[in-house]
Amino acid sequence: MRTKLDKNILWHLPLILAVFLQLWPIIFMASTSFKDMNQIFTSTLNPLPFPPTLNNYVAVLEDFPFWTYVYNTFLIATLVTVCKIATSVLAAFAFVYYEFKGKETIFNFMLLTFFIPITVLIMPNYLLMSKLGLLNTPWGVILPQIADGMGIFLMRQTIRGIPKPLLEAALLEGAGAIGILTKVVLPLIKPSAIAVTIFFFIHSWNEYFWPLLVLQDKENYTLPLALQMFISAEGGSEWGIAMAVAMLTSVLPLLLYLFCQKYILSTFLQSGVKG
Amino acid sequence: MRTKLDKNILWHLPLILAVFLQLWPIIFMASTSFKDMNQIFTSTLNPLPFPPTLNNYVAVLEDFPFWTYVYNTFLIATLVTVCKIATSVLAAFAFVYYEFKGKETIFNFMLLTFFIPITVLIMPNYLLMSKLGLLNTPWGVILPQIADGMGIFLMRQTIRGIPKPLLEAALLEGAGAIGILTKVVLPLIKPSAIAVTIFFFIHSWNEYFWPLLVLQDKENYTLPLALQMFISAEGGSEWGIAMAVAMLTSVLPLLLYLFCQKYILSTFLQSGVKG
Amino acid sequence: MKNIEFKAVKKKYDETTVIQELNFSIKEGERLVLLGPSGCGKTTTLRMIAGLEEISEGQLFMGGAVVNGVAPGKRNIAMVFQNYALFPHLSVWENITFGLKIQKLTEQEMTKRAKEALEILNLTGYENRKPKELSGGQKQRVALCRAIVKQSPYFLLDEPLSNLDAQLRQQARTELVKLHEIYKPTMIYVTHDQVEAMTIAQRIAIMNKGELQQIDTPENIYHRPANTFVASFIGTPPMNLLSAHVRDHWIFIGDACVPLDASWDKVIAGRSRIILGIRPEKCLLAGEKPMVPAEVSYVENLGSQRTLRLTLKNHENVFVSTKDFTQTANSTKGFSFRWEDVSVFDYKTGVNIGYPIKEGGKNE
Amino acid sequence: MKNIEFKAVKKKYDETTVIQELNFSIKEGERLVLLGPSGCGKTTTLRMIAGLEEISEGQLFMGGAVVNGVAPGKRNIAMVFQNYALFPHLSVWENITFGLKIQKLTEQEMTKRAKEALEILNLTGYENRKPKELSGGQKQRVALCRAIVKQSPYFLLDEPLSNLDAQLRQQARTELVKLHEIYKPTMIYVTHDQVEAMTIAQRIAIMNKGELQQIDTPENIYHRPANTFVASFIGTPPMNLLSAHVRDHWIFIGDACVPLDASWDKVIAGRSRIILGIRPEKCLLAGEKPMVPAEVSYVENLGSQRTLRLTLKNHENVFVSTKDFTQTANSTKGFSFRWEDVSVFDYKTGVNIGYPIKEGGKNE
Repeated sequence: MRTKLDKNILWHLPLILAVFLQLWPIIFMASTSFKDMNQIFTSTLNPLPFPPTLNNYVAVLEDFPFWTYVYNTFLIATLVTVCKIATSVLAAFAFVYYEFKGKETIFNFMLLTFFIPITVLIMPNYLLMSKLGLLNTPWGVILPQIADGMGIFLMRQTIRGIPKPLLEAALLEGAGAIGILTKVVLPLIKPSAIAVTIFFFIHSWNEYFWPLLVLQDKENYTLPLALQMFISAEGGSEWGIAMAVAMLTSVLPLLLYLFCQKYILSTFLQSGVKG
Repeated sequence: MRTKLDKNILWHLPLILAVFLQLWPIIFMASTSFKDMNQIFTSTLNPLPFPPTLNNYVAVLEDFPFWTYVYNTFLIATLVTVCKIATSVLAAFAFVYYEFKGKETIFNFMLLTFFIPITVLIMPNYLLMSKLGLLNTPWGVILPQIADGMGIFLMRQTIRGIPKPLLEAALLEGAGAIGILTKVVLPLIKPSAIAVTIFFFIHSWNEYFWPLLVLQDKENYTLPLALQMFISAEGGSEWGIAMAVAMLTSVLPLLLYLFCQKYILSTFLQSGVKG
Repeated sequence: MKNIEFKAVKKKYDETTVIQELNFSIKEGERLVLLGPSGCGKTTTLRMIAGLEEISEGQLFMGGAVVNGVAPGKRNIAMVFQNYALFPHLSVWENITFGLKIQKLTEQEMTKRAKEALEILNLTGYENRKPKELSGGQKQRVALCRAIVKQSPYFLLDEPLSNLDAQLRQQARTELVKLHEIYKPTMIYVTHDQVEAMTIAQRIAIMNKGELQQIDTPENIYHRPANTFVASFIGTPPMNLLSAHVRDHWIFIGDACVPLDASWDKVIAGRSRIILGIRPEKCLLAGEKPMVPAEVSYVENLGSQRTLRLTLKNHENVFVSTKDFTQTANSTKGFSFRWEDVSVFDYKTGVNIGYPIKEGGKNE
Repeated sequence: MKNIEFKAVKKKYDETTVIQELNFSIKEGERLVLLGPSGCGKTTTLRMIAGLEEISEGQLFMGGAVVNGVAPGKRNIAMVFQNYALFPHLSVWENITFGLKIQKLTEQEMTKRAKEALEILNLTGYENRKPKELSGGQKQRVALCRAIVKQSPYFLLDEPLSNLDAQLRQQARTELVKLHEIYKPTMIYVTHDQVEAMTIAQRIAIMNKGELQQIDTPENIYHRPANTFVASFIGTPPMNLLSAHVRDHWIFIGDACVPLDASWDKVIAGRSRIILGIRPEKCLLAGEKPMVPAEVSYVENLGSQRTLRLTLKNHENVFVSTKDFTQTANSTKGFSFRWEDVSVFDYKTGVNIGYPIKEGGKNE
């Protein structure tokens, strides 16, 4: 609507409220991480650090096995992401390209899992990993995550967005299923596949609950678990350091998001491929 | 592709794997909840209970303040849902209908929060609730959740999906912003709004982490917290009962999903409104 | 006076100017068609009248008053959109009375107007249907209906027939004209279809690249195009445009040398090169002694008529439409024309240089 | 023999039959146009030939062999899709050679064919462009190019011109025919546009509601329609269809009584009611003593011609196209026709009952 806009402030209230509630934790985190102990105690809700200090970051990098956690997190996130994107694309292509009985039913049933509490889902997987002897190893974290319903769903949507005549043209030119997948489908869904890959990576990087159950030894911890150690030791004197860890934990996801914003947004927008 | 399908089984492998991994926890949960103690110990991975027993359900409903937890969960989920959908629709409409400086920037910035670990976001909110004296009350759970970035995002997408000529026609007929919102936009986005409402409700119903931090007394617990008590008391003898609680916890979200599948899917598919 | 006047109106998006500088007026109660290829600015012009696009520069007058800042809802305009823009959640009746309710008309007046409009458009009995239960033609009529119940003095239509199939379109054209005759609003109709423009308009405004090319009656637009753009935009096939040299009282087309008609002497005087425009149906196939010799290079049979492509010696093509099927392609040696059927354009600018003052026999 | 033959071919989706029962054949090297309104099954028919739709019943022969179960890639078919279906991530060159690479042609042969095709279609120099950098007309030519490099004996086109504007479409029609003349493949062309059909086809197959209505030359389709559907689908305005009573040697139209031409006696014999079909351009306006008196109720001016709507006493309408602008609407008292310009249809079934055996003067 490129039309006149009443300057009615009432309309902006929910907007401002929503934006504030979304942004407040980030601002708080960033500012606290640059505050020293005194500032935190004297003015907890004051958003600005005077003067800003890097002490918290120095403490984190010196007194804390930060890079071990980064390595653990990165290993798990990378492997999970590679597996998930591969299975998502292949399964999605099979869902779109082949006709088989009960296709829609299987697909819809698969979406069920989005709506079940994570706490419910975790128990059976925990049991399975325990039987397989994978508790307290990165593999125990990775194995139940090599396929992802949301990923299949998003990739199926994207593949369905490819105009059918493109696939039919390839078919008429004599291409088989593998040819169509590699020469037509993959190049066309690349932006969305990249977006979903990033999404998977960030999600896995940030994951807290499942690694917490599987990983018991501190040296195997991922960053979100390590971060939680500070919160549990709810002492106040650790707040600044905790927020510095939080900042460092968030840096990679945020950078990935900022650089790949375009891909991510357009995937969510289902803009798909235009012939 | 309504065309020939090679019956190449290779293509179905990722599909079958993905479906199995998605469905296995649900099947396990359902079957374990109908097993008695002996069965659980003798054949942990055996999917079928012989004979099925309702003992676990009876135990849950008799020895356990199940309805208290249902009430707590329902209260929180309902209030959170109502607030979230109201702010989402209003903010989304403002985002679409009004032109103002930095609109896109604010919007994109808001999406940032999807990509930050929940553990990071929770600390500042915890602090705020503690200052406001709302710890250990349902209000402490509800207050930070009255606006939702994802909800604003989804509603904005839906509202943008309304063909512009419809809004322009209403404008030419002399309708103002409120008229357009109530007479044109709301009726048209109803299916999506219902879907997002259900989504919010299920999400809040299933939420574990934030309520865990805020609610300390057991009588204030929500269902996922109550469920967790069984898992922590990892004794084996409680597995059947835990799964019965899990089943009961999942019943409402699953029913809601099944009944409103059409709305939910079409919202995710961004099918939107067609003129 | 419900007229509309553009005074030096411009429209810019950021740096791009999409409407150069419009100066023209639309008379009260007339049917004006804005015609042009896609991207020519015709829809933008219409939307500026409706208030859906802001005017970057200049002034727009409606009924004598400047309306640049007036909100769309305050301009008292009825508009029919290309895709009809019916509210899908409302019934036909609710769609039609949507604006009347906002205007707070009495229930009685509302019912009276709606019933009348439904009857005129043959929609009685469809009041409770939802738009999706209607055919394309019915949707289009409901959109018209919603526009006429408002009884606005201004009636804007944006390609209202483009989603109908050929048969329905023909019928809808007639209905539209009839409808206008009943209420006599000031009607502005946007289309890219020249047949629609020719048959509906009292005057046609032809636009190209954001500029007005000609505004005149369909008759004059067709027979006396203001420039070569108009000449080649109107007509299927369009007007033949032949480059010609002039020397004394002779003009040279291809390798032919044709005596210049005396009536044209004064008009062409002083020019050595001109562009000669002749409509395909005004070219006469000649078996013997054609004014311009040419070879038939292609024949299209359209059933009711044939289009022959003749190629001159200098490789220029001339299209000739003929209903006369007896003259076979083989016996055609070229074509002739009558001087009263010709338009002449400036060689460089393509602007029409005018016609002999004494009406030389132009049909009607 | 690269011909195509439909033997009792049906197409069903679940319970709905969309193609009733097709029986016809397409000759090697001919240009056949499948014409019909939207939803008539013409595209489904084309897609069955391509193998993109399965055949529910019956047999499809291509080059003498049944191809019902043959995969699309094995049928040796080239196809141009409505939206061109160019691969957006590939350059023009890669698009064109896509199929040749799969066929494992030598690099040399591939380059030779691609260059030749690019040259024919005036695309040399565009090899490295991506589809989105091309105009609509260029995209369409690339799609044609991709089809012809395959040098397939079967060439299928699904409304290939529908996304072009009017001017380009006319030009593309001519190019398409020229292209066919070079390679002479068996060409099946689907369109809903009768002008395209008339100008491109050697034979037209008209379909309606999943059934073949007529398959014949454009000439015969236009002048000798097989039934009233064909008569009213072809022509703008379509053929006038007048219900008439027959008694002895007289026929009654409206309140007029016209002597039946002797040549028609045998054909019409034994019928008391018929439908008389006359093309609008074959109706002659009459000022005095018309064969059928009627009043002018509407005039459309199309520039090159006028369409008059005459209303008979019994409220039937007759459309008359005329180039003659001297006869004014006021002086028109009705119309006349020549018996050799008439088609006659059965009153109930609408089927053409035939023509007098002695060719009575039908043009060509």
